[in-house]
Formats: sequence, structure tokens, C-alpha cells
Amino acid sequence: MSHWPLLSLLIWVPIAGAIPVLFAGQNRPSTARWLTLLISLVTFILSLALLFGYNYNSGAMQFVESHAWLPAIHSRYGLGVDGISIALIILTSFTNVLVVVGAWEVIRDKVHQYMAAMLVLTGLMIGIFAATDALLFYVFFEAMLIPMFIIIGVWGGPRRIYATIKFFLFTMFGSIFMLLALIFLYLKTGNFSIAAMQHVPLTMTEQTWIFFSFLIAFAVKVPMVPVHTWLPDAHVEAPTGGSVVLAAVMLKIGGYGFIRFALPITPDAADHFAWLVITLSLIAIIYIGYVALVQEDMKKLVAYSSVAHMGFVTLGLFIVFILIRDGSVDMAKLGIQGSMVQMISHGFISGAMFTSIGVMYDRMHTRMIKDYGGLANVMPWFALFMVFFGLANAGLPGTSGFVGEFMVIIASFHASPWIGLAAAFTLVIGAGYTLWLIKRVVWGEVRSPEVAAMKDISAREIFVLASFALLVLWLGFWPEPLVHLIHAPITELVHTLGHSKL
Amino acid sequence: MLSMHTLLIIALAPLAGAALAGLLGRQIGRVGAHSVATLSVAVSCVLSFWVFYQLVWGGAHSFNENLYTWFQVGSFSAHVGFLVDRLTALMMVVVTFISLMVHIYTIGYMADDPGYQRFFSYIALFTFSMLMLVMSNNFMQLFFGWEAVGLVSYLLIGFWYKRPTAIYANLKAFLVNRVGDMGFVLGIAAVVYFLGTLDYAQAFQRAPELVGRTIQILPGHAWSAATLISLLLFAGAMGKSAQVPLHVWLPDSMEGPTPISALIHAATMVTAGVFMVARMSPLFELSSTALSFVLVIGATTALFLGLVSIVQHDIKRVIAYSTLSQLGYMVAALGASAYAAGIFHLMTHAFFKSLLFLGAGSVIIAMHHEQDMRHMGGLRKYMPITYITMWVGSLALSGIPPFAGFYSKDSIIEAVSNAHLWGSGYAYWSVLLGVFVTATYTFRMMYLTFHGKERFRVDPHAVKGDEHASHEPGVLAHPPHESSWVVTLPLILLAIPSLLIGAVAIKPLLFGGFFGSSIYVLPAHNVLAEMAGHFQDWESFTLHAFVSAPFWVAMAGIAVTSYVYLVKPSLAGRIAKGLGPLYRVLCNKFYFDELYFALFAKGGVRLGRGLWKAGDSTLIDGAMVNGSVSLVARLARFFRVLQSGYVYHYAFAMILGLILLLAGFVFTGHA
Amino acid sequence: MTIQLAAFYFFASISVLAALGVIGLRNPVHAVLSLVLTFFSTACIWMLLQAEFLALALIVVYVGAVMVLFLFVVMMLDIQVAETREGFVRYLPIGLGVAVVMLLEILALIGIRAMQVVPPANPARVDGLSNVAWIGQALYTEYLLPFEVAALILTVGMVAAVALTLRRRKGVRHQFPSQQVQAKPRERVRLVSMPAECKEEPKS
Amino acid sequence: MITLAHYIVFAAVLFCIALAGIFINRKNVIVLLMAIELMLLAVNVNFIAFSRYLGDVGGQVFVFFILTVAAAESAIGLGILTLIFRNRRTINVAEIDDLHG
Repeated sequence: MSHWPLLSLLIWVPIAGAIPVLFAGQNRPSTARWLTLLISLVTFILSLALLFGYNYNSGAMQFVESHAWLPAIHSRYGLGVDGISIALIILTSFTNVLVVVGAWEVIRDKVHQYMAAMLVLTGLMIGIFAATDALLFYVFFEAMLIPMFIIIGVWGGPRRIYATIKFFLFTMFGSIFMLLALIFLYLKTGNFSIAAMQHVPLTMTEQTWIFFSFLIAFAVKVPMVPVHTWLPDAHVEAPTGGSVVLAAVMLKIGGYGFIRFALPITPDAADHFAWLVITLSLIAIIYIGYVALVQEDMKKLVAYSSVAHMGFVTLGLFIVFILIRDGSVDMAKLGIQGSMVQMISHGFISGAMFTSIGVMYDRMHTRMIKDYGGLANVMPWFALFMVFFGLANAGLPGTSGFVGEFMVIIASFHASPWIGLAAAFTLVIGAGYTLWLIKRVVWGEVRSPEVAAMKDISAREIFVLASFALLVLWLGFWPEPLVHLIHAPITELVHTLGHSKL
Repeated sequence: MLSMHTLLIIALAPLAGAALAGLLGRQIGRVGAHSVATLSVAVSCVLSFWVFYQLVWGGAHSFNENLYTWFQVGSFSAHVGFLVDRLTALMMVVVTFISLMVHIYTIGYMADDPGYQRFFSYIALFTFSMLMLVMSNNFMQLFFGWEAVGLVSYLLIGFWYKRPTAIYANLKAFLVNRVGDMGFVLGIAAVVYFLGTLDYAQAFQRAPELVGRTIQILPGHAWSAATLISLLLFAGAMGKSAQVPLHVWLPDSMEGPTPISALIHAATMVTAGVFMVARMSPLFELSSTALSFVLVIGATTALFLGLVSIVQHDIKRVIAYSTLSQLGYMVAALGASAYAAGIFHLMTHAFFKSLLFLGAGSVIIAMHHEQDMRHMGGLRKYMPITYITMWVGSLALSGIPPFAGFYSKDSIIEAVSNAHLWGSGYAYWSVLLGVFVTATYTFRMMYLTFHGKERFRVDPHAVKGDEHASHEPGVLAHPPHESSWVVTLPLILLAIPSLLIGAVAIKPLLFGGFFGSSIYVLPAHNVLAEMAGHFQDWESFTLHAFVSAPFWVAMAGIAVTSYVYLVKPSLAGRIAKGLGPLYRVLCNKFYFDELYFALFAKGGVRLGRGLWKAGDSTLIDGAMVNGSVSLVARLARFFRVLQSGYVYHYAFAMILGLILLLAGFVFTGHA
Repeated sequence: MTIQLAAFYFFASISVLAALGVIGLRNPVHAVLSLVLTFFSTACIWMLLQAEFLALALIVVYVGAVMVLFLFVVMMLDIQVAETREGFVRYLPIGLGVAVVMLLEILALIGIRAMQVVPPANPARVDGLSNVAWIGQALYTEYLLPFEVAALILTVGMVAAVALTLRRRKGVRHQFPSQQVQAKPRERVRLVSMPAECKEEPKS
Repeated sequence: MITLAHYIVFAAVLFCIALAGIFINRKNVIVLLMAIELMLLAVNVNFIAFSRYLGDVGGQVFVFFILTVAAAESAIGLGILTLIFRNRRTINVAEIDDLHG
């Protein structure tokens, strides 16, 4: 295993695979589809191979590859993964397979280009999670925007131009600051290695500036209040596959960035400003919960619920500082674990929710809640999945949605009962907006003749939804494999955070 | 000896049944679905009885083992495992037995419902969830079961998902429960905070460390840790066991099919809160503040929601409010530290209340899904088995010796009277008056349903088309008739314990140390031990009733009701009119629904809309996002004037710049 | 005043006057010719600098090729002189003003006095080479890569100029040799099998 | 003797004439192009003069390259000019304002 450049393969197989897919051309859509599926499956299997060669007891980077890239500025093509990256890489490659299957008949226009864009997107996102060189990370981070921009801009809804530009500008706005921070750190350390950046001593002033640069960059990505408004717009206009990738993987880059950059590089500034992020996270959980309650567009509702759920991720990451100050190291680990589990789980659940909405949209061509009603009468299987994912979204125990929230709530209660209380409020408001959506869409009398004419989901759609459902259940009933996978790097991280850099 | 395998089979058999009946429902058909589900629950039931037997008579020790690790973070871990002691075994027996009865009953009750397989899948799933709840050996799994039963309850209340009222009720039930669960989760978090574990055994072992520990919730106010934990956990119980003020969901839950009302909303799920508090007795015992709170809430529920029951016309709602009131009794017992009495009442109540619900269901079938008692009356000659078994249930509910309810309720009242906590005086009077109320509404229901004149007429031509469609009230196509054996068999089987179980179980359960170490009571709180001093056997306990207050209060209630409804039926209306405002308050259930709807449902939506418009749309998107965009656009509109497009303008600008640059060099003197 | 200095003043004044003609003459053809004169006189000044190779190159390349190109273009295009001359008088003062200011600034900056240096011996001669050999040696050793790049730029410039001005007029018949070569007999002759048709004999 | 100053002043004068030409012939692209050629010539004079006075071959080599580039530039410039004239029937710069913002 060790002499295979597994990570490079993971990045470049889908990207290179996009070329033959593009060559399949406009007139051979089914060739493009099957080819894409094949490449996606190969990528997925390769990502699973990471699990076998992984040493669970080490928090260090593994599967390391390092080649000279830009010697003039000491930037290397450096790849490596720890448990956190592996979890996210597998999430990415898995989501990609389902997105490809999900788009099978739905995308009719320029199939080959859509599929190619998806493959490139997957490769780039894997690159983000695998990069150990900050400049390489940045390149992937920015490059990833391009296929997403295309996916929303070409196959999106009527206001797609507004949405894409908003999406692009928000992210670019954030990443500029990150670039500045990275350049500063480069001048400080002399190379772009993330590990070196994590170890370089920094004064409090330096840390503060760098921390806020990272905070802006990743807060946009997560997204945190108040820079979240691009997300509902992007989701509403994106095609189903775009929404799924956006929600399932792209938002996780923000959380990953916090774990890789903001926390370990500037632990003291992060500690000092933890209250700010915690406040914003709690606002996300409560305020966005209320906002989600009144949405009339299903995709917007789920998009807002994503913001609220990602609030748990940032909450879990930043209560760590209070906990470390109190000396509860295990609880600090629990907080970060909760964040990670929440990220993975949110990947599955929101992916499934957007797929479900896509299923409805394909049949009715509307996303307005008021146009639906009584789907359980005509689409019983679909109703089963929709209710299931709705409950998972509301954090029902036994589904993955519960695990992360549970961990974060317990950890945040340790930090302060009031934070715990505010976080636990999601139990009520989350159930409120999700189940109200379910009530209006799934239950009730058949709303209109159009609804009555809707067909139940096909075997292909069942496959996609059932795959998501199985993972949601698996994580819900047995999160230990995931927790174990990410345990060593998290222990390392908590250890790093416990030591001041001043 | 108990083995993990047995327990796994008990828990998982219903799950398998649910999966088969639900996912393969269409393939295996109706008979297949009900056979699979019923059989799986029967297996659970038989094994539960065996486990119970082993623990009580077989000399087996309590079972406490982890099945697998849910997660492990540092030294903190969560497991899935089973704790089976006598308390659990008793619950298992009650749950699986009643579930089995309901399964059998459902075969008849739901015979012509299109969602037949789905229904069996749900109730089998419920059995699984409830077993996970009671068999858990840690807080996390308890919460899993806790929410899972809530989920099934949600699905079953909305079983007839075409009814707007049903889907309103299930949403309401879930959300109100979630409010309690929020407290419950925080309670679990508090347990982890103070005790550092999720495991029952470890937590209870470390519980004494809590004494004297405090936490600053508000600056300057130190809360006792035990009080905080207990109150938070009890919030969950208030939701699940429908205690004031979180009771509003239970009456609405009657929108579900009647077997569900019997199984979930009377016998098992709603008593989960009682079970939980009993399970957590080592924690609750440490805080007399929390116990007082529990006692007062329980007593309030017992009396005031019983009152509402008197004015209901829907037969199921009468029983539903009665359930609320009885749950209040159980919770009051817990508050008085008489956990065993609470569990005892839980058990007897499970039998007679599910009997009453199933009986009501039988009546409802006979009346072609008519639930309004104003259109019933005189049914006793049409359906004798239902009539007799319902009387057994009613007498048990009213606490008439020697029916089961008498023993449990009387011991609760006595326990409350012996309690020394703050608020126990109020609680005692509430539960005592509650007896009068209980007798009143129970007998009123029986009289209105089975006695008196027939207030319906039979008209074969009145109903056209769909039999279940709403029709003119009080008009039946066929005369009512006794239900089939699958319906009456469970009635009879439930009537037997309703009659006998009290007398049989009172001595071992309350005074025989049955629960052993599963329930912990501080010596200072041990009211049952005080009562044990003058308890000899059930016969003397029964005879003693005739000289004690509760019995005569109940008799007074019966007398009043009998007079009003049997002798002078017109009196009821006049009393209602005479008590004008009070009657209206009762009819509107103390306006809880209206208040909550205005405050939380409407208020929440209004708040959300306000935040969305003001925050997201106006402030962030309007001012910050589009504001910066329009600022750039405005600047650009200004600067574009400079871009004339003529090359020579640009050249001119360039040369001008060059000249200025040179001039700068000339005058500053360095190049 | 040496003979070189006299020659310098002579060529410089011609050059400057011709340059004024370039920007001032009404007729574009005259302007181009005037530009040719400027180049020519400047080449002579370069000769005075003993840069023989470049002086000749300037005449050959510029006067011989580029200027002829200008001349062609000017003569081929039918330019309305009046139109392009408009604003000439209006902008004359400002143009001259700017130019004079610029000149003064440049001179002030350079510091004429500091530049009053007599040229040293011809560096090419010092190395014992002719000017051509001197440049050639530098060009083919030290500056080889830029030299090749320059060649490439010229080629690209040529191709670009051709591509820019190439046009296909409509209604003009062209031959397509490539297609003609690829023609196959099958495309030219079509064999159609038809049912045999015999003239219906009148039945007798 | 001819000093360096002579050449420099000469080059500066040429340059400024070209500059003035750009100003006063603002409409005529051909004259603009020629003025640019004049400017380049002025620069070349400077290069050669300095090369001679510093004894450095680099200046002359540079002039060589400038000649190359200038030739290419004027070829393309004239190509564009003919194209514009062909499409618009004018070389009046005032009418070419597609870049107007």
C-alpha cells in the first residue's frame, strides 16, 4: 500500500477521468454517464483503501507524498492524511457516486459537461482534504469554486447568475484574507508546510490578525452568521447534484479549515476570541432556526437548517478552549469529536434532504411548500424516506443527526449550562421546522391533481436515498468506527491547543 | 440465569417483526404482516415472563452488561447495553403483555383499514423502542428509547395522515415532547458534568458525591447539583408523562387509532416518565426541592386534569384526561418517594386503562366510528362482553375494592399523606379530591355509554358509500353488535389482571422489598416503610378501606353521578349552566391550548418571519451584501465617465502622468 | 569646430526638420517621405557614432521595408485628409506646450553639463574588431536566446499581419485543392440501376 | 568635439517632436504610428550613444531588438489599420470608441 501514491491517485483519477467524459460528447450521454460512474466508483474504492493502510494509533500525517513544486517559494506538492481527512475524503467520494447516480436521468442537457464538472469538483475537494502544503491547499480551495460555479451557473435555476456571483464573491472575499495570512506565515516560517505553520511561535498581535483572516475565510465557507446568506441563494438555484455536493462536502471545508489552520496555528487568539465564535454559533442555532421555520421554499428551508447544524460544528470546536481552561481534556475531545461527527452526519442528512427535494422537483418543477401536500398518498416509499431524513435532520437518536448534537451539547454543558441550554434549543426548533415541513408536504390530503399524478420513486432514486439512509442509521447506531478513526488526530489537536504559542 | 442472547431476542424480535411487516408488507400480505408482528411480540412476551420468573423466583441476579461501545472518547464512553433487574423485568412484562393484547385486538379493529401492514409495523417498532427504553443500562440508550417511542407515537397519532386534525396532533405531540426532551438532554449533560459517566451503575454509585456540590447558574445563586439534575431530568418526564404544563399533547393524541391510545398513550409510553424517575431514584432522593416539585406537579395534574375529563363528550377524550389524572397520581407517588407505589399504580393502570381504551374502541366499532357519547346510551344489551369488562376497568379506575386500582391508588394517597416535604399538604388534598373526580367522570362515562336511553337511531338508508365517511351524527346503518373474538379476547385477558393484580401484588411490590436495590429511598423519605408498619395483608388492607377517607370520597362521587345521570338526566345540563364560567374554563381545558398556540406556534412563526425579513433580508442581504454591491456600482458609474474610449484621451493621460512624474523628479531632485 | 561636429549639426538639423515635417505635413504621403528622411539622417548620425551596422540596418530594414509598407498603406487607403486634420490648429499650441515642457524637464533632469564628455576610443577597435563583428559576437553568444526569440516575434508578427488582413470575399470563386485531390470516382458518378424499360409494343 | 550631450539633446528633441505629433494629429492613426516610430528612434539614438560612450555592446544589441520589435509592431499596427479602414471606411480615431464605458 505504502508505495502507491494513493492520495495523488485519489485527486487525479477523477480530474483526469473528466477528460474522456468530456470527449464522450453531447451525443453520447449514456457513455458519459457510465464512464463517470465507473470513475466515481474507482475513486470511492480507492478512498476506502485509505482505511486499510491507516494506522489508527498515530495522529500524524500518513500516506505522505512530497515533491518539489514551486522551489522558488519553497512550496511543495505535499499530500498526507490523518483520520479527520480520511473521513472527509470518503464522504466526498461517496457523495460523488450518489450524485452521479442521482443525476442519471435528471440532467439531460450537456450531460458530459455536467459529469465532467462533478468529477473535477470531487478531485479538487479531495485535494483540499489531502493537502499538507498551505499553498497547495489554497490552490485547491480556490480551484474548487470553478466547477461549482459552472454547475450552478449552467444547470441552475432562473436566478442562477445572481446566486453564482454571490457565492463566488462571498468565498473570494473570505479567501483573500486567508491568502494574506498564509503569505505572512510563509515569511515567518520560510515554507508553506502546514505543520511548520502550526509550530511557529507567534505573538498575540500576529495571532489575532491571522486568526481573524482565517475566521473570515472559513466562516464564509461554513457558513456562520452573518455571512451565511449566500448559502440559501446558492442552494435554491443549484441543480440537485450541486446542492448535494454543496451541502454535503463543501460546507465541511470550512470546519476542516478551522481544525487544520485556525485552531492549531493561532491557539491563543482563538482562545481569546472563542466567546465571539461561540456567540455566533449559538445565534446560528437559534436565530437561523427561527428563520428556517418560516421559509416557503423547501430548499431554502433545508439550506437554513444546514446553517443551524453547522453552528454545532463551530460551537463544538470553540467550546474546547473553555474546557481546556477548566482542565476537562476528555470533554474538549468530545467537543471536537462532536463537531466532526456532526460534519459527516450533516453530509449524509443534508445530501439526502436535497436529493429528496430534487426528487419532488423533478416531478413537479416547483420547490414551494404550498404546492405540495399529501405525498404519502401517492408516493409511499418516498414518504418513508422523506420522513426518515426529516427526523434525522431533527436529531432523532438512532440517526447520525443525534450523535454530533449529543456530543456537542454534553461538552457545551460542561463549558457552561447556559451554552448547553441554548444549544439544546435545537431539539425543539429543529424538530419544529423539519416536522412542520413534513406535515405540509408529506401528510395531509392530496393537494392538487398535479400531486395526484406524481409517481413513486424509481429504483435508481431508491438506491440513492437508501444508501444515504443506511449510512445515517449506521452512524446513529454505531458511531464508534468514525470516532475511533478520528480519535488520534483529535487527541493530538487538543494537546496542541493546550499549549500556548506565546 | 439471564443471558445476553435472551435479552437480545426480546428486544430485537419486535424490531424484526416491524421491519418485515413494514418493508415487505405488500409482499407478505395482511395475514403475513399481522402474523409476523404478533408472533414476534409474543416471543418477546413469553421470554419477558421467563425473565421475570427467573428474577423473582428463579434466584437470578440482576443483569448488567454492555453489548457494544457506542463511542469512546478518552476516558469518557457511551455504550449500548442492558440492565435487567426486577424493576425492568416488571416493565418488560407489562409492556410486552399489553402490546401483545393490542396486537391481537388490532387484527379485528383495523381489519378494513388500508394501512394495515403499516400499522403492525409501527406497533411492533414501538414495542422494540419501549423495550430499549426500559432495558437500558445507561442514559444515552434511555434517551434513544425515549425519543424512539416518541417517534412511533408521532407516526401513530398521524396514522390517518389524511386527517388535518391528526397531523396537527402528531406535530404538536412531538414538539411538546421535544420541549421536555430538551430538559432531559440537559439533565443527561448535567449527569455527565457532575458524575462523569453515562452508565447507571457508575452514576448511582457516585451519586453521594453530589451532596453539597453546587453550580452557579445565575451569578450569585448557587444551585444544588442534585436539584439541577433532578429537575432537568424531570422536565423530560413531564413531557413524556404529560404533566402540567406539558400535558397538552396527550388529549389530542386521541386522533390516533384506538389500539394506540391504549398501548402508547395510556399503558406504556406515557408511563416512561414514571419509570425513569423511579430508575433515577438515587439522584432524586438527594434533592428534596426536586421531590417537592415532582409532588406538586403530580398532584396538580391529578386533580385539575381530572376535572376536565368530567365535561368531555368524546369517549376517548374522557379516558385520555383520566389518563392524565392517573399519571398525576403516579408522579405524586414519586414525589412522595413512594416509587414502588408509583410503579405499582403504573402496572395496575396499564391493565385497566388499556382495558378501558380497548373497550371504548369496541364501542366505537359498534357505533361505526362514532365517538361522541351524546349519541350513545343503552349499549349494554348489544355488547355484553364489552359492557362487563368495561365495568371491571371502571371500578378499578375509580378505586373500588377489591379491584386492582384500589390498592395502588389507596397506597399512593396514604404515601402522600405521610410525606413530609414542602407542598405535601396541598398534594394530599389534591389527590384526595381527585378520587371524587375520578369516580365522577368514570361513572358518567359508563352511564352515558351503556345505560339510559338509546340516543342513536338505526336507519339502513342513512349512509351511502364509504362506511367511514363522516355521516350525520347519531344515525347508524346497522344496529350495534358485539365485536369479534379478536377484540373481546384481549378485553377478557386484560380484565383478569385488572381485577386481581392489585390484591396479588400489593404485598410483595410495596412492602416485600421486591425492587431490592433497583430503587433507592433515603430513610428519611421512606413513607412506604412507615406504612409497612401497620400493613398485614391485602385482606386487612381492603377492610381498612371502609374506614378511610378515599373510599368514602369515591362513593360520594359515585352517588352524585348516579343520581345525576341515572335518576335525573336533565340535571346535568342545569348544573353545567349553573356553573357557567367554571364550566367554560373546563370545556376549554384551562385555555392551555389557546395560550400555547398564540405564544409559541404563532409567536414562533411571527418571530421567525420578523428575524428573516429584518435580519437576513434587510440587514445582511440588503444593507451589507447588496449595499456593498450598489456602492461599487455607484462608484463605477462615476468612474466610467472617465473611460471615453478614445485612444488619444488615454495617451494624453499617460503623457500627462509622465510629465508630472518627471516634474516630481526635477523638483525633488532625485531620480 | 571639427568636421564631425559640423556633420553632426548638419544631419541633426535635417533630422529635426524632417521630424517636424512628419507631424506637420498635410499629405500623408509627404509625411511618410519626411519620416524616411528623418531615419536616413539619423542613420548618418549613427555613422558618426561608429555604429555602422545599426546605421545600415536602419536604412535597409526601416527605410527599405517598413517605410515602404507605410507608404503602401497610405497610398492604398483612400484617406480623407480634411477629416483627419480637423483639430490640428486647435491642438497645436497645447501640443507644442507639452512638448517644450517635456523637453525642458528632460534636459534639466539629465544635466547637460555633466554629459559634456568626449567619447573614448571606439570599443570595437579596442578589441581589434569591426563594429559588425563586435555586435555579432555578442549577439550569437551572450544574446543567443533573445535573438532567437526576436526571430520568432518577427515571424509571429508576419503571420499575424497576414492573418489580420486576409479575407474571403463573397461571390468570389475559389479552388479547394485539398478537396479536389480527395475526390473519389464514387462521388462523381452515380450508377443507378433501373428496371429495364422496353417500349410497349402496340398489341396487334 | 561631439560630446554625449549633443546626442542626448538631439534624442530628446526628436522625442518631444513625436510627442507633439501625437497631440496635434490625434485623429490620424497613421501619423500616430509614425510618431511612435519617431519616439523609438529617439530612444535608439540614446542607446547607441551610451553604448559608444560606455563601451558596452549591450546598448547596440538592444537597439537591434528594438528594431525587430518595432518592425513587427508596425506590421501588425498597419494590418489592424487596414482592417479598421476596410470595416469602417475611416481611420479617424474619434469614431473608434467601442471601448467607451
